[in-house]
Amino acid sequence: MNSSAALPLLILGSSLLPGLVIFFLPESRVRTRSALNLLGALLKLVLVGVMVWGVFNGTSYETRLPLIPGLDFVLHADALSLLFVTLSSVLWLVTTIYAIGYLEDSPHRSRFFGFFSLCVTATVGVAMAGNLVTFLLFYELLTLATYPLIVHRGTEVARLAGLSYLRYTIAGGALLMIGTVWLYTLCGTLEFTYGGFVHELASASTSRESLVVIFVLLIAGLGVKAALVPLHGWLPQAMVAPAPVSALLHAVAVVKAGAFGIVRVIYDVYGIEFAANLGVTLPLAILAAATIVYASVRALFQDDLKRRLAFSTISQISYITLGVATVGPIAAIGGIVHLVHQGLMKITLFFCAGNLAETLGVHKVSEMDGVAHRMPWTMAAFTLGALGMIGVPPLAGFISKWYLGTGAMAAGQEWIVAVLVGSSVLNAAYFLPIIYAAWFREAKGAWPAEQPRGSAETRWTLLLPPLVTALFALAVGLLASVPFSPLEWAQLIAEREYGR
Amino acid sequence: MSEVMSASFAESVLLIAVPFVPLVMSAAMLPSRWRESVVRLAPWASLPALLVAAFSTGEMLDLPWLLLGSRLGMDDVGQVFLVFTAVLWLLAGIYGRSYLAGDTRRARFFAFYLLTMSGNLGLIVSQDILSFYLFFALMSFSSYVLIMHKQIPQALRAGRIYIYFVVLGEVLLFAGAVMGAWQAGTLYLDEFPGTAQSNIVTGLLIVGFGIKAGALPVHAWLPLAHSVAPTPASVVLSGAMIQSGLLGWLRFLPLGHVALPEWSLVCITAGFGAAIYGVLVGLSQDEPKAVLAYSSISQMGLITVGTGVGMAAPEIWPLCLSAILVYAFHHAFAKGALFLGVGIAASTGGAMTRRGPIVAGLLLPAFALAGLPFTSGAVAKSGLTELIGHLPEPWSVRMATLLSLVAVGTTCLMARLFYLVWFQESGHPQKTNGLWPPWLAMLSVVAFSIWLWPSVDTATLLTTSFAGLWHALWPAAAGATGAWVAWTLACKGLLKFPYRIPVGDILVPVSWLSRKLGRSWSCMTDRFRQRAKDRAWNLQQAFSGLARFRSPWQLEVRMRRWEIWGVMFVTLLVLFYVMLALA
Amino acid sequence: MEVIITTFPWGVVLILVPLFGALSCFMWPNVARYLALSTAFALVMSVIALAVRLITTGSYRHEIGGWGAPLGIELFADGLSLLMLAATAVVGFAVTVYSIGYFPNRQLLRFLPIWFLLLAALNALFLSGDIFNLYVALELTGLAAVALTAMSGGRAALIAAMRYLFATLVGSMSYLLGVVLIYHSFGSLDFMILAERVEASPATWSALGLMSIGLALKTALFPLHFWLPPAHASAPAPVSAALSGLVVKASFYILLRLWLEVFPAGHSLIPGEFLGALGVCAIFWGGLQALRATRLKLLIAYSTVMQVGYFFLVFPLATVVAWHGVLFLLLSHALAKAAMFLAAGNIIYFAGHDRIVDFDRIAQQLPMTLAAFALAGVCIMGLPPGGGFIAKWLMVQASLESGQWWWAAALILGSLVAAAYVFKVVGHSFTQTTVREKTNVVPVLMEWTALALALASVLLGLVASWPLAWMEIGGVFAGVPAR
Amino acid sequence: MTTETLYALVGVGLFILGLYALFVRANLLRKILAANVMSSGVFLVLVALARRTGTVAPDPVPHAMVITGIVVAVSVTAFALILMLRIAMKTGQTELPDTWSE
Amino acid sequence: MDTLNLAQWVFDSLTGTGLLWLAWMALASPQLIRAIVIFVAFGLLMALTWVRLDAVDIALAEVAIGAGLTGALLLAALAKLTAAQTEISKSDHRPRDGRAVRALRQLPAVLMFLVAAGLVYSVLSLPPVSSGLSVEVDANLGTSGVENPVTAVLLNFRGYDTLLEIFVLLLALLGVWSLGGLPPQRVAPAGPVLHTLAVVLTPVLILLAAYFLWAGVKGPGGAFQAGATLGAAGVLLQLAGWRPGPGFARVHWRLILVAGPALFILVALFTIVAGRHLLEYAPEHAGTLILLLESGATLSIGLTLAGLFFGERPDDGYDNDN
Repeated sequence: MNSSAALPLLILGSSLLPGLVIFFLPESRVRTRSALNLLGALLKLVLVGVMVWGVFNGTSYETRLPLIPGLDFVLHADALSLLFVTLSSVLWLVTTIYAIGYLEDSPHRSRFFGFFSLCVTATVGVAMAGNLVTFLLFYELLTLATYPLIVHRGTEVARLAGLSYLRYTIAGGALLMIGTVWLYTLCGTLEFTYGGFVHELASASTSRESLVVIFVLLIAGLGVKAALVPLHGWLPQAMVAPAPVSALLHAVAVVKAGAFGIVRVIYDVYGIEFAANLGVTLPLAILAAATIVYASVRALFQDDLKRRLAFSTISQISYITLGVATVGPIAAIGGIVHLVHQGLMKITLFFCAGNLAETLGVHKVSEMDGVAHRMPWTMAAFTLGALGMIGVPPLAGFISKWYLGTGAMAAGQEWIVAVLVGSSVLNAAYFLPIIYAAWFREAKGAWPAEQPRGSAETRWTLLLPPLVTALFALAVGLLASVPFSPLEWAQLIAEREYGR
Repeated sequence: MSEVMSASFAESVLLIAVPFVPLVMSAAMLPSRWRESVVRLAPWASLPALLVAAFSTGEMLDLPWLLLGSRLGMDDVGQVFLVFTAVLWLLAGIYGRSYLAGDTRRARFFAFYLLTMSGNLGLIVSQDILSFYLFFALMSFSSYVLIMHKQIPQALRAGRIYIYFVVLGEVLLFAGAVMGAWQAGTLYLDEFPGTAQSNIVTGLLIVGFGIKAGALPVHAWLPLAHSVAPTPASVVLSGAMIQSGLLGWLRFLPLGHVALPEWSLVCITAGFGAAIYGVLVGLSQDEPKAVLAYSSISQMGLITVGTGVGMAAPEIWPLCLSAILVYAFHHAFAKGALFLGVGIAASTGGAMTRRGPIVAGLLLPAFALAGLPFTSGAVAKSGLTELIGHLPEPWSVRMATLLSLVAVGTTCLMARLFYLVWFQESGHPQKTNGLWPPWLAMLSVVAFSIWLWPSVDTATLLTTSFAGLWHALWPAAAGATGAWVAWTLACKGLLKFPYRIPVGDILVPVSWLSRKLGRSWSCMTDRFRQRAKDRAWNLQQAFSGLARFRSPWQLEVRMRRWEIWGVMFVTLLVLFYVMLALA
Repeated sequence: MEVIITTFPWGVVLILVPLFGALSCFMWPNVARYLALSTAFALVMSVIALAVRLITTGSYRHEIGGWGAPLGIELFADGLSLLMLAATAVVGFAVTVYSIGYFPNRQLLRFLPIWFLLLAALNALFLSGDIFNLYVALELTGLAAVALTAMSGGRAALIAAMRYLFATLVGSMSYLLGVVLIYHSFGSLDFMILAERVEASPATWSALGLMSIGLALKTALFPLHFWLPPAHASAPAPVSAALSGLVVKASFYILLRLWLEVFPAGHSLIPGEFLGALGVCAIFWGGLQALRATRLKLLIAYSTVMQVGYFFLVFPLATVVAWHGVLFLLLSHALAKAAMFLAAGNIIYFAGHDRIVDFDRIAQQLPMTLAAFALAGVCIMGLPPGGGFIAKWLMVQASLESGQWWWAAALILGSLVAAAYVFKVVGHSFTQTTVREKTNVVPVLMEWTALALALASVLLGLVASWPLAWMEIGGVFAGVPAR
Repeated sequence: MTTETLYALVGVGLFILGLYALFVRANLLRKILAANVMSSGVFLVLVALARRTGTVAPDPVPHAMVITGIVVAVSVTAFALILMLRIAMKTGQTELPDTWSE
Repeated sequence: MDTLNLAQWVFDSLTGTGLLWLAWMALASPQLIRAIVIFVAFGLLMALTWVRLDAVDIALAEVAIGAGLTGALLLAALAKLTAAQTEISKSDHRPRDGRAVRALRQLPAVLMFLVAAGLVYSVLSLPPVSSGLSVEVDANLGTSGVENPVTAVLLNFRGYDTLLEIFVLLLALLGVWSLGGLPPQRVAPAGPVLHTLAVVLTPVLILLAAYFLWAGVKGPGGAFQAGATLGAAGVLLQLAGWRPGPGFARVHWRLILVAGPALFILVALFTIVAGRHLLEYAPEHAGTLILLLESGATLSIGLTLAGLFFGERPDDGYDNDN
């Protein structure tokens, strides 16, 4: 196996192996565990860097192992997977640091970090999957790896949330699987191909209806993780998980995997033109739009901060779907780049929410009055993230929205602009009051459960990650046109998918 | 990509410095030990803007790495805006340093003052949609903190309402910009307006920027915000930021390229409406700053009219543009000076006599606003009148009348202002020494700046015909007379002001309506939620009943009975045999 | 060396070694545990050798006594047998190792001889090419299984064993009557010869009916599954592992062979559909009961009822892909279900009970056991990368290819149910609690054994191409339609 | 009807009788008897039909099979009887309860 | 193929009817003891039938095992059952059965008729003549080492079946042992008659067993019949009050029990190691080997059957050490 075939495996292994080792570490080996985690994360980052450089220079990376006759286990690196891989590697490092700080002195850390690493492994696998079956493999693995993280707290609420999560995701996985197998029986291959393979390979006798049904199955399966309404019910419940998990869930792994899958299915399985031709993209776009609006409205009424953020995620993640379902390269750029942008912003928000909960015991929006005076840096990061979500320039969210809007125009679907506008208004409606209360209200009294965390407002391991990600969120917006920026990648991807 | 001359190095640095100096200074306030020094320097953050305004050669600076590729640069319109904006920020800043001395939130004020300044100046030098939008948003959001600075309930309410409008404006602009950019196929503002624009884009842009410009009916935030903000903030709000809405129109709308008769009608109607409405509501205000704020609405209404005329007749657009610019220029300074003066007056406290010099000083900008001859107002108004003269017959006459009517109203409004300034109760006197120099500077700017205007021919102005003079004078005279009569009668108790409209005017019914709606909505949702809860409870009950439903289990146990499994076994045998036999 | 490996009748060794192991464990109880371990190890090695032989030279027949069919008995080893033998060896090894930790000495000494007889019987069954010899092996298997079930001596276990005994008796009697009819119709007992001679006749209908239903009873196909849950739930854990993992598959294996080789394909279309329908019922009934179960072992037992339902879907599908899928399912289910029962055994050993709601007090202390259960559960519910996933994939593919989407729907729905009951258990084990009960320390070896089996069942999915290639040895699917 | 057929049919009858009794008789001892009758029936079918060789000597293979079967049957019977006794000891019953307590 | 003359037909009909009737009586009679006695009678009639069907080997086995040993086992079990049981349900009928259940109870009968009909049709449709494997057996009898074709099939042609079957027997005993002991029974000391009978009959039975073993080479007889006879001797001894001692259970008993299976395994291994097929004997050694195997099997079978009758777990010492 040469290096170009080994690299994807190495990238997987860089989180898998530490994860497996960590499972067997005694609780007390904090340093070893942290070192392993960070080493794995750094190593992955380096390897991803090598891969990005390689792809940039025209190397193609592909690992191919036989799975069952006619179907291979394929990992490969194309522009789209690299975008996601890079995102998850970077955010993994940050989240690891955060989690180390967050879980200091809490029980079952070996278990936690073990599954944590598995989770990222699965995400990276999802990203690099070269065909639908490999994707499915890692997609389901992701379900399994995240479940213990969701129920990590071990409370009854956590258990129920975990069950709810599973109900949705496993059912979704099943739909996805049916769709995948069906597609396989029709096409005989599942390899992701630029521009899709379905239109070429589906035999002439294949009815369009069955292709539509398969599409619906696939999207429904992916839509569960991508939290498309009405398949979103698990996400707000999953909020009982510790903050780093929520961060991971919302920004890096689970919802992203769903959205990423939708991108894959539309572009590399069906091919956007064929999908549009089948008439499936418009309903999907409408569904995504409905999700955006509905979840935003729901978010308005949540007092629990993390629940509010969860509904915000549901809304925001559908931008990605909306982007790819809007037929046209510009909207595609918007959708794809939002994959990264949403991740950066949302992870910031969750980190901050975690900081508040961990340091002050603040869980509710109504408890956040004046919290910015106590934790200015945290809330600064939060504010950046929230403004980005609203779509205030020059933050990341604005760039996504701009492309989505322009793309909608290009596709002749002006209504999408209205959706974006409405969503922005709603985003503002549920984020600005938080910002206002935090910065401009006086604290009501003692914090619910304040715990001194060092000399700064909280531990540096908790403070650094949100600041870094917030700065990223600012930078990717402000410097959107710099080479290697997410936007540039997204443009590259869109060019390939649209065959230019 | 248009062929533009790239700017020289020095000019590039200056252009970047225009928004970045205030931005960096704002950031520099993060460490608490630097705050004092930065506050002291804050007003001067607008110096680069002045320099650019003074020395720009109109070259463009491309920053391809910024956003989606940005361009900064200077043009004629920008120059005018930059001049008055920078001056206002400078003087208001200097004024603010003293005004807020001793205020515990001074540092915060100046941090956001600088941020807002950065946005305001930055949008003027922006030559592409995104950076314009970026700076516009920066300005809009940052100024929120200036408005609610006092954090008294009125301030908070004003701030809240302001932010509603900001968000509304932002999203409208976003939609307009996105759609417009797509239709135009460019992100650069110099190429932008030249292309066809759909009605919806135009509408979005007009309303979106109209919010900032205080256009009717989206003006409601303005009086609240302007009157409650600290005076230095009011100055820049009413003088500078309000004009950025106008700049938005100028930059984004296809003015001078395409005739937009329908939109023209809308603008003219809304403009005159605002002009008159501002006066009528303003007259009933008890707060000098509120009066001034309504005056701003009224004056901006006139500018809107000018814009509307330009929409109707693209061929006379250059004329329109210069009229509008002059008016904006004039209004910015005059309003700035008025606010500064009113601020001083409010700070003097005590005897009315001490306000004598202030009132005297206020006369100058007030006259200017009323359009008395030899003031900037006269120049501005004559430009507008000339413009209207170009319109077809019935329109030109009627609008001239309306214009005069507005002038009368403005005079009355100014009279009201003086009345209020003179008689208002005020609290403890404060040190006002530091406030005077910037005000005096502003007064001098009001007095003389218009003469620096390149297209204003001093000689022409001085040799205005008697008819012209009369035209300029009679509304003011009429207004003054009316005001005097009203005041006299009111003093004798013979006249009561016929109506009283609270600040924020249409907000009152709107918020009443929204409260009502909200209550019934929440009532409805509550009921719905209750019903859903009931249903969920029923479902839950049903589910738990299902769980208690033991028959699968009983059946399973039954199946262990010998007879039963025996029967099944034999039945299967028989069935199998039959099926095979049939096959 | 290579010649020896590729020519030596390893199948015979697979039968003789456990028989010898049984006798020696019986004779020398003092060293029984070492004998047991070496026997189990020898089994594994022999299977490996057999695999090497089969892979290099293809399937082979071994004429016992040198007579050859029809007079003598022939052993027959092809990919299908290899698969089952491999599962037997692996699970057998694990159970042997586990039982040494699990049983107290006196019970162990009684367990081991019977256990090796069971292994021998299974191996004999998987290698036999003679329908009467299959009967003997079947009886040996059944009797050993019943004896092991009753071993714990508890009330429930005894009753369950009795029921099991009668069920297995009725099943084998029916099978034997079928054999009688076949023999007297076609004059042979050998599979190969029968395959050429068998044709439709009333006797064939009866024979096929008796054999199929009898074997279905022994495989615990719904609605004839009544004996399985009590038996598997009340037997000692290693025994349950073997019962669910291996014994149930023995009778199913005979059924497979009969349908694949002896009875003509077109002939069995409607009965195939019928068996498939029963399979679907089994999936849902078993799933429902598993969901309702409050004890872990009972849950696992019902899960077996459910999985048996999956096996029977092969009859209506009946394409090569479907056969691949079901055989792969047999293999992965053997590993996974054994792992599950061993994990349950750990829990019982640790806490003295297996009430699911009280797992929060246990699972925290036995993370490896829990991991084993969860991993095996992944395989059972057909999630990747478990072996069950590949199996499910192939079966869904087969049903969609043949246009019989309803089987696929049943499969998928069934896997959802499976997920529900697996996570019902797993969900309880993450709950935090401080209550401590009086507990026994579980030997590390027991935990590792369960985990190793579970891991094997999960990793099976990643190396699926090998078993799938092995299945083809001997061309057993030659007569099966490709799609 | 030939002797072979006759006895074969008797064998079938025994099989059916045994099966029936196995299902409807509750007493375990009687169930064990029933199982034995069942097996006798199968053996009878096997041996009776073995005489259809057309020669004097019957086919010996079924005979050997039956001897094997008889030994298996007695083994199973013996085991079943002891199991029954154990159950009777534990439960005081010679019937299996319909309900199965965990 | 017989032509069915009247006498034969009457005999066959009577036998057949008798078989069915006895079976039914055994299964339906209200008293267990009667049922068992009838079952023994059924076994004897079966033996007669086997003779009628030219299956003397089976008849011997049936008498020894089917009727004799099984009967003894059943009676012993019944005796112990009476001792162990607190209440014996007299009737097979359950109380409180509704009409529906009673109707349902008829269902098995109806279904049984259907099955019977199918089976009868199948049997009747079989070809009237089928040589089975008799031709092949005859052809190879010469090289099998024995002259009795049934023994040849049992121990040579299908010796592998027998190998497994011996293990079935052993397994039954192991299973019984694994169930644990029954409560100690106070067996009344055998009376003098029984004692004398045992003393006299045991050597006779052993001799008979030896004869069966020897005769099986040429004619009816063989290891199973011989073993069953030995087993009968063991039963007799037990009835007379003999009990195996602990040491016996530990070593001797085991050795004898294992002898038959072990010999089979050894022979099997030997053939394999010698490069032949499993259990492939050289024709010249076949007779000897078969006799050897049969001898071992006889011993083991006899002791196993006796052990099964004993029914308890002997004191094997497992319970003492840990």
